[in-house]
Amino acid sequence: MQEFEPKIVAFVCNWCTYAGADLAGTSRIKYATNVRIVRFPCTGRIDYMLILKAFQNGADGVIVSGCHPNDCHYTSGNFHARRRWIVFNELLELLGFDKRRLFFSWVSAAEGAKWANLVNEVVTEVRKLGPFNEYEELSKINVNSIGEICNV
Amino acid sequence: MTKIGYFPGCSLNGTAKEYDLSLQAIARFADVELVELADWNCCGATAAHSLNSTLAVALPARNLAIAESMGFDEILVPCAACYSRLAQSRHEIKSDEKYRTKIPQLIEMDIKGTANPITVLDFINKYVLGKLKDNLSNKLNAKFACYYGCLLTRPEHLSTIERREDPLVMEQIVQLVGGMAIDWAFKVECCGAGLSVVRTDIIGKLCAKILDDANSRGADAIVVACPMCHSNLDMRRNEINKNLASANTLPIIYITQLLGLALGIEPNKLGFDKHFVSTGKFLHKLQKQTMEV
Amino acid sequence: MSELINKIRQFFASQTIDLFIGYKKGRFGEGKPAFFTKPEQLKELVFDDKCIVNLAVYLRKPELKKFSKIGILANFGTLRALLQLAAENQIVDGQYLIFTVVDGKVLEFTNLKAIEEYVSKNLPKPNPERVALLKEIESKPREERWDWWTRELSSCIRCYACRAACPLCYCEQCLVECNQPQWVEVPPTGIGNLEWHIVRAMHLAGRCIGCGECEAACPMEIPIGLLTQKLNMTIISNFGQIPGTKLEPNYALSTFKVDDKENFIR
Amino acid sequence: MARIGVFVCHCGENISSTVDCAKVAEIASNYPGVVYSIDYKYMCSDPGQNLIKEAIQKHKLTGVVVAACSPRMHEPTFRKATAEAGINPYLCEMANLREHCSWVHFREDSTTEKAAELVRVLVEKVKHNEELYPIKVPITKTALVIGGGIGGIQAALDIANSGHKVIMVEKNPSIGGKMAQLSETFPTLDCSQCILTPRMVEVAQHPNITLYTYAEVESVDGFIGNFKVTIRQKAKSVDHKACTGCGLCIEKCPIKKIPDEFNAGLGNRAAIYVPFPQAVPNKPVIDRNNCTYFLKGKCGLCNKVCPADAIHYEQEDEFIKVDVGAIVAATGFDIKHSDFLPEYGYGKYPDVIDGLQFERLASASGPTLGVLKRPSDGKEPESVVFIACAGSRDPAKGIPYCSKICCMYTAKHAMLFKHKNHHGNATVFYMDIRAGGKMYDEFVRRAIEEDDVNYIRGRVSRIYEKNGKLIVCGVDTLLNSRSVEIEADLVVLATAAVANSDSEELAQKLHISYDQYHFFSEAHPKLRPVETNTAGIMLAGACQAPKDIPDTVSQASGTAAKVVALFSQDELTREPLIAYVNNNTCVGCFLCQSVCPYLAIEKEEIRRRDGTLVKTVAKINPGLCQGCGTCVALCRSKSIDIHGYTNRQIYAEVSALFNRREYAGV
Amino acid sequence: METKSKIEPLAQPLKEKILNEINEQVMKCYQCGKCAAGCPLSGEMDYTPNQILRLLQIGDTSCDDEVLRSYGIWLCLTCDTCHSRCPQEVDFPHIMDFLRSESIKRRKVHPKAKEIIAFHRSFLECIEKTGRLHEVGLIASYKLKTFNLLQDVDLAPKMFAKGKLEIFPHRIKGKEAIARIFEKAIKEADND
Repeated sequence: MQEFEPKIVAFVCNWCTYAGADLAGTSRIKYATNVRIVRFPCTGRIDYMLILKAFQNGADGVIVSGCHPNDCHYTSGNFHARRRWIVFNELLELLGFDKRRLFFSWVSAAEGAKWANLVNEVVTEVRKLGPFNEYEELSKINVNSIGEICNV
Repeated sequence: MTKIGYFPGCSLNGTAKEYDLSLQAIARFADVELVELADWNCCGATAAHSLNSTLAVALPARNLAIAESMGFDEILVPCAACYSRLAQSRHEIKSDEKYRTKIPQLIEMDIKGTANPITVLDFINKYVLGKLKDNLSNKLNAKFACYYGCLLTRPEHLSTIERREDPLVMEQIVQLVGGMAIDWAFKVECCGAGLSVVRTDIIGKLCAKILDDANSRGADAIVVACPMCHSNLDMRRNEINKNLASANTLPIIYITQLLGLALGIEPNKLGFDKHFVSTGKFLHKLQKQTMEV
Repeated sequence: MSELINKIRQFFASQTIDLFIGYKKGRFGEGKPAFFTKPEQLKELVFDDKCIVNLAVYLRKPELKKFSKIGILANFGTLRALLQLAAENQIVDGQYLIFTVVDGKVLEFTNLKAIEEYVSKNLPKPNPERVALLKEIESKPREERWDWWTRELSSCIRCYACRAACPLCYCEQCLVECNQPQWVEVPPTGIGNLEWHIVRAMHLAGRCIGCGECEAACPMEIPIGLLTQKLNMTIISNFGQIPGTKLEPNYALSTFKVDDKENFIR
Repeated sequence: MARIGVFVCHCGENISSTVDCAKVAEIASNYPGVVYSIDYKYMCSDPGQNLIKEAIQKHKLTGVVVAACSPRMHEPTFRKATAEAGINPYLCEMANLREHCSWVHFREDSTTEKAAELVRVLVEKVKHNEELYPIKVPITKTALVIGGGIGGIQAALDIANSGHKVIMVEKNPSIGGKMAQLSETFPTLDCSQCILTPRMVEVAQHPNITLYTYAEVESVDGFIGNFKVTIRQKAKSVDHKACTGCGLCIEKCPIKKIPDEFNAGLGNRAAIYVPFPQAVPNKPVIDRNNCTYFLKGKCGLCNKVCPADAIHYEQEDEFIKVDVGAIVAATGFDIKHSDFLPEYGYGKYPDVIDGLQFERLASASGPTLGVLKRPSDGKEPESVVFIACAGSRDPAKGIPYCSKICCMYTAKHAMLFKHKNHHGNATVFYMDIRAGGKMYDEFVRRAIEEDDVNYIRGRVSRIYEKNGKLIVCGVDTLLNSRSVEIEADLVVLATAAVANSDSEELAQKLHISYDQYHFFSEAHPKLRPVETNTAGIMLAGACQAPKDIPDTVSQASGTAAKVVALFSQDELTREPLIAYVNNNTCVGCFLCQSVCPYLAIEKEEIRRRDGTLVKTVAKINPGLCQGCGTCVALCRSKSIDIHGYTNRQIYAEVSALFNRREYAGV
Repeated sequence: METKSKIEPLAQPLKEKILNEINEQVMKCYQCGKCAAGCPLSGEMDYTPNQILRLLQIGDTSCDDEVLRSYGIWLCLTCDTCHSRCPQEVDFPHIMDFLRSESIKRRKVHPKAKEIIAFHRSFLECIEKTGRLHEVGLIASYKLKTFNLLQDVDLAPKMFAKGKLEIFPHRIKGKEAIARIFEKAIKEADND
């Protein structure tokens, strides 16, 4: 049987992590092909709904990455993002969402190697977890089940 | 009455009996019961950590475990050297996974690290000073050189003392009892500690510098809070004087003895007769000045 | 009660207010929101611990625009909602005359500043039963939590009663009504329901005043209040901000500290 | 209907060696909406660009996806080509097949698959791209220089001499900075004040320079070319227009024992004072924290004696609003003080002093008129110990960096001492001698060889006082770490150079970044060393990192050149990738306001034709918005969106990520 | 008793062992000498603390050998002055403890240090037997080990007179437990 190849989405900011991924390229550091980068101006722009949408669209893992604290091109977008993530994380935790599939990271424009390592780590970890069936099954729960529950 | 754990350590049973006597007297005054840890053992001292790192953690750990089993979250460890070993052991167990699993097997007891060793200075600050002001019966009108040595101020992660190059905790106590604390240069220098027996010559040299500086700045006595410092400075005077132009007669007294005097406890109940270097002249001077007041 | 009614009568008489929002006895003995425009209606006015509906929810209704000054009989949740609404620029100070009754004594607030002082002094402790319930849920293994919540949420029929009952869900176009793009699936599917309740909780994080109206309004009895409660606890413990206690905006998610925790970030 | 063209670049072999470009082009041709798809060897070459232009015209394309290198590399190139073909340049997007794909993966099927998916994502995005037009903003050709030390002075003069207006703000009562405090300067030993004071006067008299001393920057809004700065003019309590600078008030002031900042605490000054004789402006201010009139409400002696009636106790802090196009931060540095080195008794023993105090002792205008006298008893020292790296290169004390200037000034100090006392003993404890610079190493050698300064390699462990001498305990690591104890009369510590205590606050006002030591960060350590990451704000001198005078002056001139280059244009063109508000759905909660780092979110009142207020909504100031999009993600009702990264664009991208669902339907 | 010294190949430089086993970075030392300047005993040492660190930094067999055979490592009082003032935060006393046990393990103890070890051993033996330190027993055992029979004879009578010496040791109840701690700890050290 073929090994499971996880689908990974990376939401990155233009100034640090996108540039860091560019640097990994110019340095010819090899990493897994599983990742698809979506470019944002800043981590502050990254809406948590988009993370959910990525999972809904079949992502097995999502990376969210931007500038290190104090490095933000817009001075504070990453700080605001970090707060949002803290809250979002707690909500996912309570819901029992499989947070092992959601990765937050700071990767600077100088950290090409860190980016490559991050992708490889994420791919390895998510590969171990297998496909995100839990979330897929969610779309199968529909109105019909309401009836059952109401009858109980 | 508050009860706290008490780890006297080997010295307070032997060479530092006056420390034990005066400490117990102070504790009685402060209405704190010092409950000796049941069947405690030696902390291993320099010997253990010089030769075997596991032993150096395990021996103190047994005492910590005993304190825990007796339900204490505080252990008074009057000897600065023992304190250092107990606190280090607790630190290792709390921070190092390796020891966390290994030590309980070695000592055949559970240990969580909930019992916190405290020094005699912590003890005085927490339990004694608050009650002191209204009960002072003597004003100790003399000059004191407060000597901390090494292990009360170092290493940083075990010490509760601020300003470790120029601590003032003991000075503040001295001032509270009416004494004058001199500013001097050797308060945190080492007395030679563990080399007491093997290289008495080194003790002589190091202690000579300490005594000389205190003497030349006009101290009437040196105040200590560690039996190791005390025994080196007090008992090794012959060896020390070999390094000095003239024999030094400064008495070395424990901070607890000092507090005892201030509270009006009789000197021989505080073990002043047990000193090698005579304390007579010093006590006499104090008495005279107290009477004059 | 008569003291209060007399007072309000006087305010009507002096034309200080032209609308009074309070409660009257409902069919099941519950406090039912009531709108009084004439002093003689006031005999129906009640206020007891069954008056739990958060009346602040009406303040942004267009129907209220024609009234110049409004009196409100507020329970504690309503007081906090008023503060939060003011902090969010939704109500104007001075337009309301607010009353509450504590231990039979009528308290009157002529401005919101007075409410701010009162609320900050009388903040209740979180309901221990709810906290314990949260703890219990949190202590379950992740998979169990996931199953439990997906089962609970699958009964959601997306009636949006939770939204209607919430004094702070006042957007003119809710996110669920956005279809360019369609952020939340409209039919009550598993994913759509999860998304809706995540959106609701996130939108109220740092704003929810904890009145519990959302959960009380839910016809399917889904414990959705737990979600907002959890996020509020997170915000209080991490950022020290308590919604509905300050007149000035102090929204935890639009400020930051350089040393906010980041142990989850690689 | 969307008509998208896809252009897959081989980048020579950079992409095609691991990605099957022809296959990517072929797959892309089947994506919905794609009407043209082709691969080519070098898309950025002239023929490549022509290929795109022709296709745009021939196929009436409504969107272009160039699958090539990183958009950070060639996005401007392809957008320009798109514009030249007659459609809006913002209808062109790039898929990053090189940096994010071909260079980081091996040649295998998954690499080509990924490339095709990256193209698909951008095709979906570009369907939602809108026509955008660059924003043009005018430039106010006035520069604000913060700090009146040698860095600020040099920058201000260079800019002013190029014909532009300069506003200089200095927080002290006089300009001159640290350099004015120095006695002599290395490596030439020329008198610091002799070379500095003419420059100070030039600043004061320059027609293009407006000088605010005893003033601070209160707030900064706006953006490059259009900053709005509020300056707090602290109350001087003296009307400088009326004051003649006669000095009578200073003479009569009864409060004379205030430690003198200019003399590093070694002298005293009055409560009304001019910091030093050559101060610019040479007129006094009242130090309200120490003035009896302000503390107790009586005295008023200065007022009584002033012949010009210039004392104005009732003066209040004034706020001056200025518009500037560029800002130069030249706020300098400070040195670590007092309890920082307890083992050296710094802050405890009066004869353990820092380098700046030594400068004042050695200065002819200093408190001892240039005679080296030690602070404790005024004795002239016979033996002086200088300790380099006192706090620098000391991670344990939180300062791991080298303070850069100490090696040189320590050598200078030792020399100055030896010149004043030929028979005295000068000892320098050092770790390394860092004397890179023109004539620098020669200078240190001269101290050692000609002036017989005893350099000992080793760090001092402690210093204590005994019988009026300072006992310095060190070792000579070049002599088997033999211990060295020196009895000194005076010890001079080359304490660490650190950022000003208020530098963090200023950086936050300026919205510029700073490092962990609170020095301001340059935009690029090598290629943009004088600019900050915030456009229009530049740096000069030691506010960026410890620097000596030549380095500071060079950087200041560099910064001035940057400012002048900016002012050579009349307007700036900015990318239109900024946020905007949907008035229909915005409920005006304004929770977004504080999230904006640029304060670009304003309030807008929506009124009916009859003037009645419908509602107040958020409005983005297009001049201020820099396009981070943090407000977009915060807005609950999705009433804010951002050009270039709109909700629809990104949603489309996310939906198109994997070939699993119907991605076209947004 | 001790057998002839084993010739053991030093597969791993000491500095790596120090890093792996006690997590101290020898390479942090930049040779400023502040430790030696503050050390109360650096005058007595053959190698001062910074010199020992330098030898360790070089990391070849002969330098490591010099360190383990040095007298300096046995003089260290663990007073922590060096560590508390070290700008690079090298915990030298911690390294010293490691070097001492390594020196014994590899049988490279400096001849002059044998007395110090004898004292430590006597001390530990005393604890092993009784659980606590017994000064008379300690001194007697130490004298037997070193033949320094006259050491401190002047102090003893005075100490008796002051009631500071007990002739008979106090044996704690848990002395078997103590003995087992010793047994296990020593066994573990031998296995390293």
